[in-house]
Amino acid sequence: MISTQELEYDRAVTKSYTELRRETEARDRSLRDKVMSLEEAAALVIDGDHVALGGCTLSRTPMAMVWALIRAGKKDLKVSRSITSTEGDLFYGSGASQHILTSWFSQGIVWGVSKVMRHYTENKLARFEEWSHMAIGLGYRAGAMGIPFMPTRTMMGSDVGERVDDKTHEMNCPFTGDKLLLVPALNPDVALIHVQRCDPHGNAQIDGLPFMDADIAMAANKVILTTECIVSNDQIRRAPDQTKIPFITVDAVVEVPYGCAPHECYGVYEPFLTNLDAYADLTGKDAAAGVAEYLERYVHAPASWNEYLALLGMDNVIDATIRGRSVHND
Amino acid sequence: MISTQELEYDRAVTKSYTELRRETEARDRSLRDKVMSLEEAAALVIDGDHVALGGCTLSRTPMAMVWALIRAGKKDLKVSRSITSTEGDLFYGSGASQHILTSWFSQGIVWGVSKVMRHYTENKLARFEEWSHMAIGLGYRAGAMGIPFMPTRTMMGSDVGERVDDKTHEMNCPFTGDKLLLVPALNPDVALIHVQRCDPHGNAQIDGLPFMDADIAMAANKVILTTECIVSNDQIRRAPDQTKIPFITVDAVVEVPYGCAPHECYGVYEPFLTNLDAYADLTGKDAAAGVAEYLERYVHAPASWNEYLALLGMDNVIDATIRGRSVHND
Amino acid sequence: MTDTTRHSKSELLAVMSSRLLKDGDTVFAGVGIPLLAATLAQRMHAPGLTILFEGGTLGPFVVPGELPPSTNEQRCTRRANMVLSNTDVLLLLQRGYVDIGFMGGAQIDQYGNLNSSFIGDADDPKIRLPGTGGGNDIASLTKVIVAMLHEKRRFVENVDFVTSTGFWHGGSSRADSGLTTGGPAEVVTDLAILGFDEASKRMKVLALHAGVSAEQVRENTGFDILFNTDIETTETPTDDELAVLREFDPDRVYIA
Amino acid sequence: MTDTTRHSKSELLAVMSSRLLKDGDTVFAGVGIPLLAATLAQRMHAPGLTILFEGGTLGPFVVPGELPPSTNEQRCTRRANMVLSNTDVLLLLQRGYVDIGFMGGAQIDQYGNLNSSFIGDADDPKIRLPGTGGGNDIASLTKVIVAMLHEKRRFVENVDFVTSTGFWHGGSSRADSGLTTGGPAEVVTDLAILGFDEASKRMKVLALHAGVSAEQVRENTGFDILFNTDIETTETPTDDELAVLREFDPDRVYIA
Repeated sequence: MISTQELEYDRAVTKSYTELRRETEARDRSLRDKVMSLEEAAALVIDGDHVALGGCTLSRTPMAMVWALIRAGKKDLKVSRSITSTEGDLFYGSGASQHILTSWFSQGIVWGVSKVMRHYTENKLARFEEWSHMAIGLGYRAGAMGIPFMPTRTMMGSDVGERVDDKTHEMNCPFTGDKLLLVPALNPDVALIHVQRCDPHGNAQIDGLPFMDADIAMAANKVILTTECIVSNDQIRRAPDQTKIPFITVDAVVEVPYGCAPHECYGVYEPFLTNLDAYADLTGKDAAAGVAEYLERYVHAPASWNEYLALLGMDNVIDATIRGRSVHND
Repeated sequence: MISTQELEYDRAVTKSYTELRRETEARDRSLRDKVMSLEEAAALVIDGDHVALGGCTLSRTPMAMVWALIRAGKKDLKVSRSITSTEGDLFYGSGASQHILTSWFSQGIVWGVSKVMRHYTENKLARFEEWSHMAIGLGYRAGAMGIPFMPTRTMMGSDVGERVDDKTHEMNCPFTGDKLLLVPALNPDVALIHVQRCDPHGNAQIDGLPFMDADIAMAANKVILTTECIVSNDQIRRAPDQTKIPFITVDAVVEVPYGCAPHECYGVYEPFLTNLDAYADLTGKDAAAGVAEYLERYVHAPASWNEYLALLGMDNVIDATIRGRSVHND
Repeated sequence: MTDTTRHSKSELLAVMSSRLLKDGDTVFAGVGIPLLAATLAQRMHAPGLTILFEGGTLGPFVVPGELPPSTNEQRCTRRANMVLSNTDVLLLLQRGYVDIGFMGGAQIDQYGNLNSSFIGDADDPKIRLPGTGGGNDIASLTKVIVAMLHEKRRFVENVDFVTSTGFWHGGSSRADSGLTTGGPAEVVTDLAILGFDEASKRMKVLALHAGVSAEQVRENTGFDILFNTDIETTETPTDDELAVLREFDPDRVYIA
Repeated sequence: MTDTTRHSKSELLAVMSSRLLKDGDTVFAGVGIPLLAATLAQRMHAPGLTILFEGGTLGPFVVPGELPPSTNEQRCTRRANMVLSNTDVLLLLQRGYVDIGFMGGAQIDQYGNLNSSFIGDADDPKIRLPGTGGGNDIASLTKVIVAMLHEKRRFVENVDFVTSTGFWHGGSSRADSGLTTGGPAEVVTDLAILGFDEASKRMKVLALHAGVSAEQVRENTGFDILFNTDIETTETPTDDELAVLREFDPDRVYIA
């Protein structure tokens, strides 16, 4: 059942400017080496935190950090993401989170509606707080800009809007008289973001679809980067146009090749389809038992992330890699 | 003297959503070849238009279009730019604009306060409407996002804010109680933007400092691109990460090598310092006569933009080019 | 009956939808029928049609046989003109740069409201569906074409939950709620092309596909549907149209 | 008197300002004394200090002898960690990612308000100055250090026009106006280091440079300036500090 603690959390969703500035000022935002292990980074996340995930659906999902948080036994996380795929199932199934704020939640269109999401929400074991895709993006953007809300013209006149209307306000524009919806800022406690490359300070470069990651990093009170590859600060300085997340926002850098598996990382690997099909089969038969079995076998049993990758299988790793690189061959 | 027409313009600075959408819908936003001459592009600008300029101070100034607008005898333009340099002098001096909205207006720090700006404003021949740098950026951003204002925490408790308080509103945030300033959206009639490269449809790629150009393009009702180089659509599609302005916002593409001269274009040429020093000397002695002489000699007399470049001098062109390329040699 | 020997229902939806798209349009499209229809339109009569994907892609090329599996993965970016954040591509809707939002739907009602969130009571649902994604944003901010199969369980009097707003409670209620632009333009089904009554905003039949009777439409609609005074009959899909669809989806993933 | 045989007034400003910057700080700096001070701090005691330029640069390397001429041209981006739009770099102030805004000024008053817009009446000015640029944003949103020459015409009771807000009309008026964070921390001049009285927010002398008397400060200040109970004396610039400044500005463009 859903705890009252979470409901209280929601009432205070928008931080006052004084609190936002105080939190930011208290951080060590200095230029320093932030490289650490998955386990060390997981220790930066506190039970009850609002954790925002970068990427979207099957793309640049910070899966290795999700995996590490579950292994570390985190609880009561409030998770937000633009669109949620199998990582949401794992949060529900492990009990690490009973509250996901997202716009769409299922493994992916081709696999139909997630049986795990259905099991947990229909049985009221967990909340799926639904906002429109753009409203979530505007919440992160307001948070990134240091303002308490973003005015918008979406989500009015709908049940999606009415269902969260205790968290929004409507106003008449003092300039034009237009009716506007004010979407509250999202300032996550922690952002988990996976990138193609970053330096040890956390200057991160992202190739391909940028999703909401830059805004999430700027909005959050703590940023954990996982990266396919740590590069020198000199490499970053050779292409400052490509830097999407500045080091001043970053608290941890973890080098995790294939850190999104079985999801994709643009230009590096496409989704591990064999594994995703198997997961859909497993959870399709019995959602609760299926996700529990998956968690035991793939999250808890392996001694390390590399051992997890070995369970996914070398053939699948190489196949996903060949397909991933195909964007450079068109 | 400043006309009352301009004052009326200001009162209606923020477009209603209905008007904004109607204007955008009425445009031909289709995929088509938009390549034309400077003169043809100048004809798209109508007397009285609000014209926003991309770039900042001496960087990526759309000088060739400014030059073409003055030659075409445009009048009553309301000009906006983040920071305004010598192009602002030329607008005032030519009479093309008597109203510039900007945050800082002079040739550049090393040349001191612009004598031309002083002459025209102190003698009330033209208006310099001063907003903070960020407030201008937020105005363009609100315009780009299709919202009528952007909330912010700057420009309160200052004479800069009080001097334009007929154009802003204050509100208490319904979420936090914080006092906020609402900066009105800027939706220019025309944006003039200079880029390193774009295709004939107007998909534009920008290297180096991006300034406010992407927001200005998205906010405007018409976009005129000048470009160092027209490239094929295939070239654009090889690096979609680098596209900063999508063709759907663009109405004209003009290929003008050295289109920012005597200002700079990142990676291509640095400012033409000899010319800028000479301009400062000329206008420093007698602002009105100096700018008139400059306009006659450099704007009206040459038969073409290339002839204008020839007046700047081959030595200066090559010198600026060598310095411009130096960013690739560090 | 429509001629099911020449084409599938999905193919009929894709062809009929594609004909509603105009050259030069900018179309927000999901994968499946919307993307196939947009791609078909590009090949047949609208070479300058631009596709937007919710994941952040502007103007991708779709390669025959390589339809992307969703709108948010790298396959959607093949030779695109631009990639941008989801927030920024969705903001194109709000700014007014999108001509058509092209959506599918699980459930639609007499006012064109779409449901993709809950079957049953939202507080105690029979089925929790995946949710709005960008559907609510598209439906709130631009003109929408919906393509879906014409079945009584899908065409209901009032949807269980309004995920993506059509004409809300009818009349001027959509605009009154704050949604002053956009709204459902046409609904394309395997039986008919539907529009909406100007004043009441209730759904009405504009055209029937060849061989379909008004009775058939009534039988497959869960509410009292209006009929235009002049009901046209659509042209059947041409061989060229069907050939293009099959070229793009050779494995018949979406057109089966 | 300060020892003008060893260093210029500008060098004194740069040295004294640099000592106020801490390792790890993120500093919004204009060209001239602010940039020289930040660069000197990096070399002397704050190797991890990060510089931001208003034109959109985060963490550039300043090369000795190649000081950029302004904050908005390509020379400011030499080997930077990131380039971003002016709007986004200024938003770092609002979000709280900037520790110190480092400004020069033409005119300052007893409450630390700065004027860079008008000399005389704004509606009929004697001199129209270039304006705020990002000065108003920096002063509104973060802690500010001001470096300027100590002259009576610059240190006035009330500035003609408040371009960049200090403590506005004193007391709690800054916060009451909506500016709940930031504000002037220190003012560094060629005579003294100045701060502000906790309650009244009026300017007060914290320290004098070696050889400077309280009387000299009074004579060069256009309003009744407060003095701290303990007035310290600053350490004179070291040979190392001066050598670094002269290495970065060998042509003495800014330190003459």
